[in-house]
Amino acid sequence: MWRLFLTDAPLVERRGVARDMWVLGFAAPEIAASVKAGQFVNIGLRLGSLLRRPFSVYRAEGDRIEVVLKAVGVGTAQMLAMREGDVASCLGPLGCGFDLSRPAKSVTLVSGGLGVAPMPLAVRDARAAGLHVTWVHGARTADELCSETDGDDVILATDDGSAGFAGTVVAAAPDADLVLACGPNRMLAAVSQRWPQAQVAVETYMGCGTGVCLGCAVPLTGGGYDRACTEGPVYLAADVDWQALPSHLSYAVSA
Amino acid sequence: MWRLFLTDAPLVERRGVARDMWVLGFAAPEIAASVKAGQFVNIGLRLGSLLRRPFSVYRAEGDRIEVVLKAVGVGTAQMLAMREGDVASCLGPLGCGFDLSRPAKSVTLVSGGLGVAPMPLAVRDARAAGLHVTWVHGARTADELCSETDGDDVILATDDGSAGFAGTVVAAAPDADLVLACGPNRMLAAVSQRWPQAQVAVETYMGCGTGVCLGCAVPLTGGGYDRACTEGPVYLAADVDWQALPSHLSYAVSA
Amino acid sequence: MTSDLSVEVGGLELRGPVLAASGTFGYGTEVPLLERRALGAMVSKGIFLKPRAGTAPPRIAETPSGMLNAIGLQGPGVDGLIRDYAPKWAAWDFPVLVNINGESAAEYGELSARLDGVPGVAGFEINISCPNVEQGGMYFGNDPRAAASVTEAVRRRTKLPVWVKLTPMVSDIGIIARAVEAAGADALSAVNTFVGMSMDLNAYQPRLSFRTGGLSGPAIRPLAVHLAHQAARAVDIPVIGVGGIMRAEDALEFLVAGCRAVQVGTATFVNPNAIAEVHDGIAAFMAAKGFASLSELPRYLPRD
Amino acid sequence: MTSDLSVEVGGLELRGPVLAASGTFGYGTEVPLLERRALGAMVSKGIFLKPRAGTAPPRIAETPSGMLNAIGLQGPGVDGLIRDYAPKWAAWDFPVLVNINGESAAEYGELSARLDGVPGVAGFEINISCPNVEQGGMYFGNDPRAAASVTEAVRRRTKLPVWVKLTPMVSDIGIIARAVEAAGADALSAVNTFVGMSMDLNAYQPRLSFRTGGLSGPAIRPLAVHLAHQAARAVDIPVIGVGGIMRAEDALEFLVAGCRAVQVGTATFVNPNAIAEVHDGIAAFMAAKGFASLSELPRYLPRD
Ligand SMILES: Cc1cc2nc3c(=O)[nH]c(=O)nc-3n(C[C@H](O)[C@H](O)[C@H](O)COP(=O)(O)OP(=O)(O)OC[C@H]3O[C@@H](n4cnc5c(N)ncnc54)[C@H](O)[C@@H]3O)c2cc1C
Ligand SMILES: Cc1cc2nc3c(=O)[nH]c(=O)nc-3n(C[C@H](O)[C@H](O)[C@H](O)COP(=O)(O)OP(=O)(O)OC[C@H]3O[C@@H](n4cnc5c(N)ncnc54)[C@H](O)[C@@H]3O)c2cc1C
Ligand SMILES: Cc1cc2nc3c(=O)[nH]c(=O)nc-3n(C[C@H](O)[C@H](O)[C@H](O)COP(=O)(O)O)c2cc1C
Ligand SMILES: Cc1cc2nc3c(=O)[nH]c(=O)nc-3n(C[C@H](O)[C@H](O)[C@H](O)COP(=O)(O)O)c2cc1C
Ligand code: FES
Ligand code: FES
Repeated sequence: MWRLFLTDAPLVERRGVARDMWVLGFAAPEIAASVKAGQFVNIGLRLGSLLRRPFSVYRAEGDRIEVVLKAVGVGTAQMLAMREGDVASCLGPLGCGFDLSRPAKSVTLVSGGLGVAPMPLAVRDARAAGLHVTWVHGARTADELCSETDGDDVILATDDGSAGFAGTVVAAAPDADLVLACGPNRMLAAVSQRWPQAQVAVETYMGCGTGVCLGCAVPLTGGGYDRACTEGPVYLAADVDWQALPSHLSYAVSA
Repeated sequence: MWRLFLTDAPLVERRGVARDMWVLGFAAPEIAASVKAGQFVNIGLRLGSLLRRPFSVYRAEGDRIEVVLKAVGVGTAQMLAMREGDVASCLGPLGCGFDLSRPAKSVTLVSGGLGVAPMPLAVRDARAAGLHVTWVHGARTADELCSETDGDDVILATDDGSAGFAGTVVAAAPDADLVLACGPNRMLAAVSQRWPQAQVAVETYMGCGTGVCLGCAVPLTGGGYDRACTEGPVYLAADVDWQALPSHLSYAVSA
Repeated sequence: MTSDLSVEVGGLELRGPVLAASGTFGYGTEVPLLERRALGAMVSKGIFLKPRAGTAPPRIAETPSGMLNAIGLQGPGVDGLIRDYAPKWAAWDFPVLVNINGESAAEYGELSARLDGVPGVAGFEINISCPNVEQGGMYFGNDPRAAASVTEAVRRRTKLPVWVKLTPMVSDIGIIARAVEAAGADALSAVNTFVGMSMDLNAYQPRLSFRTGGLSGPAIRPLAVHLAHQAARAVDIPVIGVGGIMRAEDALEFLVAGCRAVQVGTATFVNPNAIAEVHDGIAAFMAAKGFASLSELPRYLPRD
Repeated sequence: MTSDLSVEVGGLELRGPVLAASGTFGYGTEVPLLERRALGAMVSKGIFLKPRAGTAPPRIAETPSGMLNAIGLQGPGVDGLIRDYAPKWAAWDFPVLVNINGESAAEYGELSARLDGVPGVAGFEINISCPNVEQGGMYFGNDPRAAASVTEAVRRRTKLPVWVKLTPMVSDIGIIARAVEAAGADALSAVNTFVGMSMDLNAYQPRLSFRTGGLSGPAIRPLAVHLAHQAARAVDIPVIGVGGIMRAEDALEFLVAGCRAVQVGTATFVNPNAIAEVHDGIAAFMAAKGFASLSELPRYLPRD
């Protein structure tokens, strides 16, 4: 049985890693000590929106976890308005992470935009498993590329060609065996075309993050729905019914 | 026609004036320039409760207004958690203030607890009108007395006798002609017994503060209801039906 | 680009789709700050034939993202309204509708007859959330026959536009909507407040002296959008969405859900310029999407 | 002092008045963190006879102080429940009620018969917010006859406690409450979610794939307190208050308004320890006021 922690975590660091993209560091020792690549934390602010918001753990070091985000709505805007010392309630680690126990010599990480989020931990865990790491990272333009990509090989791609390969990460990536991917659901659908066996971290709305609300339904090719927060958020690409998975999400709480 | 201002006012000062009682200063130049004693501002915080909260203007100097408060609920607690530079939306000045144009040589201010709130401005306006000022201020205990009382004569009173007169402000006050009073509605009811012609500033719930919701009903001895935010909050003590005015108020918003 | 935000609603040409909701804008004369340039129309505080004192305080209580009110329709009665307010309205550049109330269909009818032809009165909004005293205090609003009879009583006495403000406290709002449409309503306002209660844990009593109150504000918005949408699907006359609109996006939800216009209520308490900001935000949205007029805004109104 | 928080509710002795609401606690097996010591009872996620896949995503949307959900009663059906969950419940130190659902009165009856006597199943909560497929899809919950017939169908097939979960989407909740009491209900849960809708301004469509969803959370609390109070005034069996409880004060509002116990739903999503915190807060309130047991808490239940 995994252990879950609920902790009031003070903001201890904030740094920019791309245009409008920020890393926030929180002191959350138990989560930092136990989180695996691909797992997430569910973050709530006292005066914020009612529901928590899920974020992949970006890094975990010492007593600190980091998440990476942009302001896309009320919740993320409020998080970015936090000052050092302000406290966020963190619930985690949640979900099943990437599976690096499969026999392989190398791993290819494929990330689009904010899909960088689970990758630094994936690099850590892959190295610990003795794998050669290639990280293919893409964004719309050069200034939207995350500056903290890492790995034995790093390949960058931009839609407008302003840096690296001109085109999508899926087109830019070399042939690969073990593939871990994260990014917009549309990108993941393309990943599943090329690598049906890729492990992909999907995004859905989440009510609870803990498996009790059934709000985070992921439609499966085999029929029925899984819970992204519990059976996921990492899936074999071929298992997800990409047609039925919403690609545009908005909680749209206001006032 | 009076002028009303709606302004985002940054917190510029905070100081303690009694146990748990704080003065907050906000930069709100237009309100500071036009407010009269007994008027109030309606303050809203962006992520706070839905409705604004009314506060008497305590002082106005230069481009700054001050309010005095204790944490009694969610709204006031949140205001006291503000840091310098944080912004509050201020709407004001609202309501009719004290009337100092009546023929008199001296004025007696009677305040209980947070009822100090409109008095520093009353001192200012009374002095400008050439009046001799006696201020009678009371609280439950010595450490709850506001430290910023002012006037030609100052009389203090405490319920437990730990400072000044042992008893209520109404009992402590000398005979007086022109009386301005503010404090709990129960205290004002006692004021009205002794000085039916006193001008008292009453508290009610307020929905809008601007006269449009009719939520701030003050029951009148002559029958019917007035709007505390518009015809009030200052009344002739004899005009208010103290039996019918709620003495315990609670908005009780939570979560 | 500048989009045309004018709309025709139930017999009135309005310069914009954002209206002031009854009881939240007084008689329009109260506040100097309120921005009027963007106001499509104003609905006055509800009145009865006779003056009313209203309920005892406390009259309001705040709840999460909402407020309860029990004002008790305090007001000057029709004579006071004709004397003190209508003459001012006659000079304004937007129409004013009077929100009318009664304890019997005849009383509604008489009220509209008294106001018909008074300069400054551009139309009526019938508040059917009143108890029908003749029928044992049942609400007009959740009985299709009673709602229709009130509508007819008013319709017979005036040529001015007649709107009906629907109550949400019904099992099927479509039935009431169709009944008042058939009885001659020109438009529907959906919806009035929801009945709620809040308890004081010191007094072990309701916080409001009236015990219950009407819930308004953002808390009710998803419920109001649903009811306004259901009403819009049920009738051919225009529906005006009301409930929890704080900003332009909220108003656009109602418009996309099939409403012709919207009313803003509680938001004005919080932000006296709310109506202007909602109006301007809709204009900005329309311009950004390239819609030349409100008729181009896509609506979601399946007829199944 | 320590107050006694135990209560008897509709045939069950509970160690505390704070229960887990159906659909918000899964089958009680999901989360290691959830504090169980303070749990009075758990109501399982609603099930049907047959397994159900549930609705397509998006299934939830946040609204001011609330959330909409349209899960579509995804679940394993009665066989899966008996196989996978009931055996675990049998070992727990608090009772588990099964929230039962059907498309006809007969289906509800059969479901309760299948579960009657299964170790771990301590009672039933009938969810009457389901469409009655035999009667053209009208909801059981807003027709007193249909609500009573479902209650009777279950009552006939089991000796276990039968609670009925009322829907708020009715004109007069007292009528439904009395009908199901007469049909043999041991207690009432009031209330289920309110139907709401939220529009996506990019797609010009509802945010939820099911179009509408049920509104829960603090936004509905004043409405739920009122309905639970109305139900409690209408019947003699105990009423369990549900809707928007986040902390002890909120639960106390329901208790003071006449409820015997409460259920906590959405709050558990936000704070997995919400139930324990509500329980502890009630205990602290009781102790501070000097009430030795819940029966001493003053209730506001005028019978006029
Ligand atoms: C398992 C998981 C891990 C995630 N990890 C990260 C991360 O590491 N960094 C990060 O920035 N975001 C991450 N997300 C998405 C993040 O949760 C949302 O961006 C966030 O909830 C938006 O909240 P908001 O209040 O700012 O936006 P809202 O006001 O709620 O919505 C505004 C916009 O946010 C987007 N959005 C809202 N909810 C979601 C959602 N659940 N998933 C995707 N997009 C959404 C939509 O594009 C919408 O238009 C993750 C989501 C999941 C499910
Ligand atoms: C014209 C006017 C001027 C005021 N001036 C001041 C002032 O200068 N300083 C100050 O501290 N307070 C003042 N008040 C009271 C102040 O507005 C309330 O204390 C405040 O609204 C409480 O908000 P809350 O969210 O903290 O409390 P809530 O959580 O809303 O309620 C908690 C407690 O606050 C009290 N309370 C709530 N609303 C009111 C209210 N409208 N009036 C009185 N008590 C209330 C009740 O005792 C209640 O138990 C004034 C009120 C009015 C009407
Ligand atoms: C204080 C107050 C008074 C109201 N008075 C009336 C009224 O007199 N007649 C009426 O039809 N509606 C009245 N309403 C209902 C509003 O017009 C509106 O339908 C409701 O508040 C929902 O909109 P909102 O959430 O934007 O406030 C009143 C609402 C409030 C808050
Ligand atoms: C995600 C979700 C699923 C629910 N599923 C059920 C259900 O299966 N059966 C039922 O009777 N009520 C169900 N409910 C209603 C809750 O039990 C409760 O009545 C409602 O959410 C109001 O309480 P709250 O505001 O505390 O959440 C569900 C609520 C939510 C939010
Ligand atoms: S988010 Fe609630 S079950 Fe997954
Ligand atoms: S507070 Fe709204 S009229 Fe006075």
